[in-house]
Amino acid sequence: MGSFGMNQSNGGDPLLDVRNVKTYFPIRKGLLQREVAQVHAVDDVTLSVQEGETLGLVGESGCGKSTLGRTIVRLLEPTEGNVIFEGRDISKLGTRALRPLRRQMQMVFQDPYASLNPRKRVGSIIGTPLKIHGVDKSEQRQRVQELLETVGLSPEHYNRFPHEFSGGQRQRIGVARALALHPKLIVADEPVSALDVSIQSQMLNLLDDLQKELSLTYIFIAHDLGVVRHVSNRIAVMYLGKLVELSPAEELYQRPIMPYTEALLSAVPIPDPDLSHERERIVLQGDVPSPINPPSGCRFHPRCRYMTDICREVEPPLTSYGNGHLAACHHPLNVDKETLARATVSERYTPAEADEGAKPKTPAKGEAHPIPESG
Amino acid sequence: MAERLIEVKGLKVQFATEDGIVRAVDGVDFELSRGQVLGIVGESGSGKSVTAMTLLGLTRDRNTRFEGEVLYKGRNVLGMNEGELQEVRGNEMSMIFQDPMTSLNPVYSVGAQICEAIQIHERADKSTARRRAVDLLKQVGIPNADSRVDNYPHEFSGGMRQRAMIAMALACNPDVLIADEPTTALDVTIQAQIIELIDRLKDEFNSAVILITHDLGVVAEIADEIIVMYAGRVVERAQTRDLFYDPQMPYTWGLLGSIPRLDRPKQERLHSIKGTPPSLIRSPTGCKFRPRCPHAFDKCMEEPPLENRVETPGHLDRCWLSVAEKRQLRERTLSGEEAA
Amino acid sequence: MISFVIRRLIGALLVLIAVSFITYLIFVKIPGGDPAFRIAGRTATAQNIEDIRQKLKLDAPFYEQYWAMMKSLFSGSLVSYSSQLNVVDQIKAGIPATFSLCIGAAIIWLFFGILVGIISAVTAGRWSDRVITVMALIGISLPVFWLGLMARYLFAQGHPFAFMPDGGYVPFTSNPWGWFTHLLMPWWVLAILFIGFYGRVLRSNILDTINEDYVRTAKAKGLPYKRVMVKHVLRNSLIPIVTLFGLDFAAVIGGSAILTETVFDLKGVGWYAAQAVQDLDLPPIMGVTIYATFFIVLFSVVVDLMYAWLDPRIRPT
Amino acid sequence: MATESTTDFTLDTAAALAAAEDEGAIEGKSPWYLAWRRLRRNYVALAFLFVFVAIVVLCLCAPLYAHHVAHTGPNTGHLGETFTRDGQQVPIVSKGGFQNGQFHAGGIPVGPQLWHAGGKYVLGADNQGRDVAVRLLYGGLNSLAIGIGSAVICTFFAMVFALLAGYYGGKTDWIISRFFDLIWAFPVLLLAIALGTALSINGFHHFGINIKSGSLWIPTLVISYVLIPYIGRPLRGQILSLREKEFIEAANSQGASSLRVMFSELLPNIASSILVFFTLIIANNILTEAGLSFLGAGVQPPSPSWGTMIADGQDRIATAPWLAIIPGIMIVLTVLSLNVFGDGLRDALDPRAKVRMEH
Amino acid sequence: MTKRSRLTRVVGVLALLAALAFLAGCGGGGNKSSSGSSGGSSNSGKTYPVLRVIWDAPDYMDPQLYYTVAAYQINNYVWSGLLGYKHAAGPAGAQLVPYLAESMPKISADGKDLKFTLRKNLHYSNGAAVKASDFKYSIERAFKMDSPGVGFFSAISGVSGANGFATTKKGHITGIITNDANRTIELKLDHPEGDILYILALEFAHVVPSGTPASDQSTHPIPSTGPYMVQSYQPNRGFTLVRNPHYNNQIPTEPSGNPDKVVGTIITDPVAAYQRVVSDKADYDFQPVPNDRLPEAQSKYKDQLRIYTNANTYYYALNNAIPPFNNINARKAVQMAIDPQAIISGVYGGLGRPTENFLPPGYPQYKKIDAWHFDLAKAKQLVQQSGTAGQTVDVYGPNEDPSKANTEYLAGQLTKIGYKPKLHLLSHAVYFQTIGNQATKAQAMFTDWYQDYPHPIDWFDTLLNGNRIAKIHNNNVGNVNVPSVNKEIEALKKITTLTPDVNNRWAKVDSDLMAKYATTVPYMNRSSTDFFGSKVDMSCYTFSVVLYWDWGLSCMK
Repeated sequence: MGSFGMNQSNGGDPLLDVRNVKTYFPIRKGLLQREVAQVHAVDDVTLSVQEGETLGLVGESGCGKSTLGRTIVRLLEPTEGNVIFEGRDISKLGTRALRPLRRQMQMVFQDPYASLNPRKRVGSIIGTPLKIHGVDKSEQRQRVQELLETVGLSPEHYNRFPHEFSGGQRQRIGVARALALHPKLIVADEPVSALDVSIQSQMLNLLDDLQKELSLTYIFIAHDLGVVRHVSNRIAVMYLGKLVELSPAEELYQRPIMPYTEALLSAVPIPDPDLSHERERIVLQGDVPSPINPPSGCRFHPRCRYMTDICREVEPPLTSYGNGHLAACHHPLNVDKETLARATVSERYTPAEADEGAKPKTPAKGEAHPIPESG
Repeated sequence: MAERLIEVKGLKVQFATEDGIVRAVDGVDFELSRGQVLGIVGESGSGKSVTAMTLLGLTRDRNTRFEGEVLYKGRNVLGMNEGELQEVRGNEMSMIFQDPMTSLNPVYSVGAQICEAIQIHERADKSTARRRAVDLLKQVGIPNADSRVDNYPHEFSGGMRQRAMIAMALACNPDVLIADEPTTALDVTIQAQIIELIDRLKDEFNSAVILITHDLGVVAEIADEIIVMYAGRVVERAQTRDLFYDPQMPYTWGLLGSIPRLDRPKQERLHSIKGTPPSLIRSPTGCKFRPRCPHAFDKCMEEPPLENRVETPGHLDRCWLSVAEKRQLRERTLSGEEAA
Repeated sequence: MISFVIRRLIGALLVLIAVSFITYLIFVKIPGGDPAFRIAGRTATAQNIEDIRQKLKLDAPFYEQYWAMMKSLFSGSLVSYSSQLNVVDQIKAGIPATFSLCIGAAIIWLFFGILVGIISAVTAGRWSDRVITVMALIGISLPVFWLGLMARYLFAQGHPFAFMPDGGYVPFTSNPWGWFTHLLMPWWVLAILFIGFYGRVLRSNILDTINEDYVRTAKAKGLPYKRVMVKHVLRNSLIPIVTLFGLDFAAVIGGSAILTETVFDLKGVGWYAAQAVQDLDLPPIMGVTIYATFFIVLFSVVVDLMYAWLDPRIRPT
Repeated sequence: MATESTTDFTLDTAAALAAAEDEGAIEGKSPWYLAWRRLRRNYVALAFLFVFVAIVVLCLCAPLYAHHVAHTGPNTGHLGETFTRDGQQVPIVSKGGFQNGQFHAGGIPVGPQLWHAGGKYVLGADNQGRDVAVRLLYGGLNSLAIGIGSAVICTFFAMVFALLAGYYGGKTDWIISRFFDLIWAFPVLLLAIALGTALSINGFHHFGINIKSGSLWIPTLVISYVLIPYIGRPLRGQILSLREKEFIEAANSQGASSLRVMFSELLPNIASSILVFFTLIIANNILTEAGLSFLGAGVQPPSPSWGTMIADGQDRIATAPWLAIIPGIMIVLTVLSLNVFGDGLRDALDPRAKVRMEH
Repeated sequence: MTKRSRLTRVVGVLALLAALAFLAGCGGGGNKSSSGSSGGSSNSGKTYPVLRVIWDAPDYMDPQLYYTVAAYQINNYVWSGLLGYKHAAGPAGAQLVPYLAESMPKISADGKDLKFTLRKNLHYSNGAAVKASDFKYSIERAFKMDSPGVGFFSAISGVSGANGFATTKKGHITGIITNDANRTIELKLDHPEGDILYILALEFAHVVPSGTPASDQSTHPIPSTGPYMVQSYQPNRGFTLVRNPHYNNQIPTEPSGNPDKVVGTIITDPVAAYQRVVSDKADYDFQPVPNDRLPEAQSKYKDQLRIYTNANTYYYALNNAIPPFNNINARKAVQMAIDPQAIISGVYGGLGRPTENFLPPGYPQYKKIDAWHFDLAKAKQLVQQSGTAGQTVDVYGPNEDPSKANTEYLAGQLTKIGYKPKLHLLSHAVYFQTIGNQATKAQAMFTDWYQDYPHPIDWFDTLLNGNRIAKIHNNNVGNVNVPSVNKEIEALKKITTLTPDVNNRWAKVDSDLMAKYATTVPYMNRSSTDFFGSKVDMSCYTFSVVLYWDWGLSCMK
């Protein structure tokens, strides 16, 4: 997939531009259903996705990655901020206005069981988007059968029901449905995490092939960094609704800057007993705090092993360390003094209130290599 | 040699269902000794969970048939009556399950559910049991265990619930801890915590562990021995290092090859096992893996026995390919070069 | 918790107002004749009727009439159109019979319903389960008034098998044994439907719960079968039964026992309601409706609280 | 009734089956087909379905029976008349009164004649000399018409309300839920009786709807109205949980309109529940109708219904017990057959579903 | 289900024959108070501790309000008026005797002034003395309470008219002058009224203490003057009467009663009521024995069963004003389509006597009519002749048995002769006001009449006089309007002396309306039952035309 790697710098208008998006869910209580609090599911995230690239979105459950995905395809309306797709702000469009755009963006869901209507035949499930968007009836069947073949199923399966398929096959049906209208962008929300490893790889290969054949753009949401790395050109790490690191894929694995990323990487199991024994595991303590009442300052500070006072008080801005690598941390890892000096607070990716003064000053001691290299 | 705790001999478990007889476990043998960690690996439907539950007699049902023996310290679990089984369960062998949310009773506090086992098995009084429950929660790393002991499961996060499950399983110092996909429903970060916890507690409690998973990566670090199951059968069995560094069964290669490796440069393509697991009602003839195996040949129409075919003793597999052929073929699979 | 209760009570009050208003509209909009004529009798003079009309404000706009009626109802001075008996007093007079009937029946149906449910769930698939299932289904298929008639006919009315007293209510205070014997048939007649229904609901709840993961956990802990069944399976299976019971009990207290009371000539609130409806006598209908709604609403609050108490997951904060 | 499947381990039976299926099979087995396959094996449920169908067919034959066998109408009284049995004239209702100053009790109708009277009074006569068998069949027609009619209306509205409430949520849901609450808070039977009685006087003539008093529409509508929340609530609950399913999100993300989501995605998923509810609510409605008619708030005389027949018969239970017993047995049989079949249907449609009418 | 057994609306049930005696004797005088007859006051040795009766629900237990038999029959031993009826079996029981009054009143020659004197030492059951002014208070109270009985008092001076007490309810009725010291009561009438003494015997004129609230006191028993007092009353459930401790035989003309206590249980379900008595849980069943149990009662408990027929007529009213029954042939057809014997047997279990007269038998004006014979074929033919065949007929009736079945019978017969009846069955609570409203346009309906007072006027003028047709509250529900007969009724109304000639003229009115013009279809005088427990000594059974079963005279074996 490397051949498709898009360099951040070579610009051009991005396919998708997410600007300072916040998606909050109100918590209502009482007889009058007053809003008493908000879940800060996505809290001021800025991203862009170039055509043809795959952006990986990782983080623990509850970090807002799925919400961001749903906000991007406008299953949710952002509370604030803009989602710009092909230069058009779609963040406030109504159902009707969105309909034509739906052809361009599709979603693949996590649960292969819940994402297919159990009462409909496969043909009808995949054919529905065609029907909605007025594709001729005679064409529909043919197109559905093509799609079935595309995702590695037999066209003969046209009249079967979802319950007659295994998990992996169902996920293929989900992909076929997403592809029905030749979308440009596919948001895949944990498409493989409910599958066995052996089936996971089938799916990953399939998605890979499809990208090549159909020049698709993916936003790939997952909690497994191994999987993300395999498919992504760039990776965004989220924590408690915030974007904390954004980096070209390989760079992230070799040189994580944010301690959270480091911890995530070190948690990925390695199917190699010797290496597993050798490597240093950073086991994060505790769980992700509540997004209703996120911690002050750096949201990761209560679990961070490099935490100092400033982390508790000041929210670190996303800082660009060059080469398209951004991170929000007061104590960046794997960064030497010079890089640090050159680093700039990224204007585009940073909340308005942050300025150059909030730029990190002290690198964390020691170099982290969460991933040992085997031969 | 450490004390032999469990010995499974020719275990078969069959369920009668509306659609026919499901041969969920179809001939499984293994042994487990004190201090040992045994990994059982396989896809869904490979019979690994059924095997584990059968060890505790949890699959007993009117529609279930058993063959073979499950010996716990020489006593056949399959032949025990309910009372004897209850003595073994929780007390000598205990189990943690995949989904900690549904595996804890929502209407009792976590503490009460831990105390329950203690009170039953150790005839401890309420306050003793409670004190022990708090200790256990501390041991599994639950902060403020004194107060959290009275919380209900829904007030715990997923990781904490699984810790509570572990505390409950360890409440009576069991000899054997069976963990059935304990991390599948959890985030990777939490998964790491839990695996580490099991590894640590195994030593503290001087237990043996059976760890069931579909992800070989999970067991690589802590297992001593690994059993790979496919369609109800053991297809490969070896010491952990042997299995990882000298896997004999094409299915095992498939499993290993399908994991995206962070420790290696990014592969162009992942290996994957084509097709889907076979029906347990009408399973294929011969080698069960034959329909999905890229290396199948005529002989595979006959089922290979589970035998030691390599130099290392105790490394068993079910594949007709010669060892040399295997070693030659597998590298391509493992590196992901060979696509399905 | 307190705010939850208060909130629920305010909601209950609103429901009461709405219900009473709708009842009023039903009987004002859909005429049952001029109450003044009724009170005045067949030989009344025009003067009489005019006087009564004024007294009852029958010429006032309907909302004023409604308001007047509600005022007099809650001050306890509302009287019926057909007999001038005080509505509140009459409802109070009916309460002992209704409560005796309902509480007794509730005890029977709860006890036997749970028993039946447990037996059939534990023996699921076996002959005893089949027999119980058939019995339960027959139970829920019996029209209660017909069952009552048959019971009276067979057991009370000079028939060869007659051994029960026939109909009527004997106050507990005047004759406890008479109270008991007179209520025995009505209790069972009212309870049978519920026994069948609860038995079936509990059976399927238990069978669902048995398959829950936490029951497997309990077994894996080595708990004895009985303890697993009682503490884990039954306890969780009974939660929906509690809700069901609360609502059913309220409904029965609040007038669902009309048929049973009528068939057995038990002069309870349901009987009074039936009379009132037959006489198209608005004041008692209003009174009984509000009484019944009060219980239904009250019990739905109680059920919510019970539910919260039994199931920590939905405990309001 | 169906065998309870207690084995539910991690094995994915469906996948196992799918893999075992002949790859060439083109036509998928729909959930309806699978349900039918399960139902086919449930002989008890089928037997009771047959009973129900037989009852319906019998009742539909009422006019034929009345005309060609009994030679009388359902409301035709024969007081003071006689009929021929085995060549003898027998009074249909026994004579009573004062003769020579002596009082003689009378008014006892003839009992079931079976076939001794050539098809007349097969099940006896009532106190007005009407043929019970004829009334029973016509009464069945009325009871079934009300039961099924109100079930259709009730289920339809419950479905629409549930779909609207469940799909739109928010304010729509709030309003519909409060509407359900309100009906729920009413003492149901009392409300039904009150409405039935009040309407039976002058009928209903508001909002451009004109229903005459004595019309079968009155009990039908009253019953459907008061029972709407009983189906509406559980359906709403189901839709709320279905709405959370990803396939609904998928439909939304494809730009499906609300109507499409409601009718093409949600409805098929509650269809089996609706079907089960429908079966069970017919049973329930027949019982309710009988209760209302018994209290005089349902079917209005002289039209028979099983409930009114019992009400009429209760005064004659000592001298003519068949008057109350026979219609009662018909109700039990009909309701039981529906209940058993409904139960089987539920087991077949969704063996693990919690389709259950809140009582 | 309630069984309203006695549809009897009884406003002062006056006895037929007594009235005749009165009318014959023509006012004034009155006999000396007769010493007790059969039971009389000589009750020594026949007293017994308790009488357990099953009763129907009384409408009120307040003398100024109640007007049903259920209330009247039990309370005639509780409250008393100035005059009352002699407690005697049969027709003798219709004789008026002085109760609270010392003697029958002195009546002025013009009949407009009546003078009473109260007996000495009269006390209420609470011990208070009975004052003459209490009488005045009681009458005024009836007005203040809008009692249904106030119409009877319209002849008293100061009642009627714009400033009369009936309208203003202020001040006092000027026509009643009382003197507590002398115990005298003087009654002034605007015009002479032949039945005024009977009106004074009505419960509405019973004396209650001054100051008794002018609202229904049913549940707060008013102190009584008779031998018993109400100890407790729970509406719809029961009542208990006990002896009046201050009675001291203060009304010698009234028996002091045999039971020391009467425990009444109100059971409206006739089957349950009957069953109670059969199982000896009660001594008397007020409810009619249900048809269903009549055969059993008649055979098994023959000695405990008594059957009586009082002055009533059950008839179908046909709306003479609108088609089809403005056509005489149509009406005749109905006459012929009705088989009284069939109704009596099928609907009333035999408890009734067929009739074709409007007046009940026993009236001196009664002359048996024999004009109609049940003949369906002929009836059908008449309908064809009348040209009304196939028309719809709105048939009205009450919605409870037996009236319901009765109405269904009518509808059935109408069908048989070629009409299309549409049945409307209504709650008794609204039945009469509905059919009494011209807007209802009822065409054929069930109705009955129990005499208010024993005079043909109460029948023909009240029910069938075309001049009295009203828009609402119409008692002539059939809109019977035969001008010649109307004229005759108006003429007869003015004649106070009932000579045989006058009686014959009344009889002609009956036969004209029933036979010649076939305006109305009478078919039955209904009978009813008294049913007793096995312990009751039936030799003491006293049935009077006014009081029905005289329970005070009952005794036990």
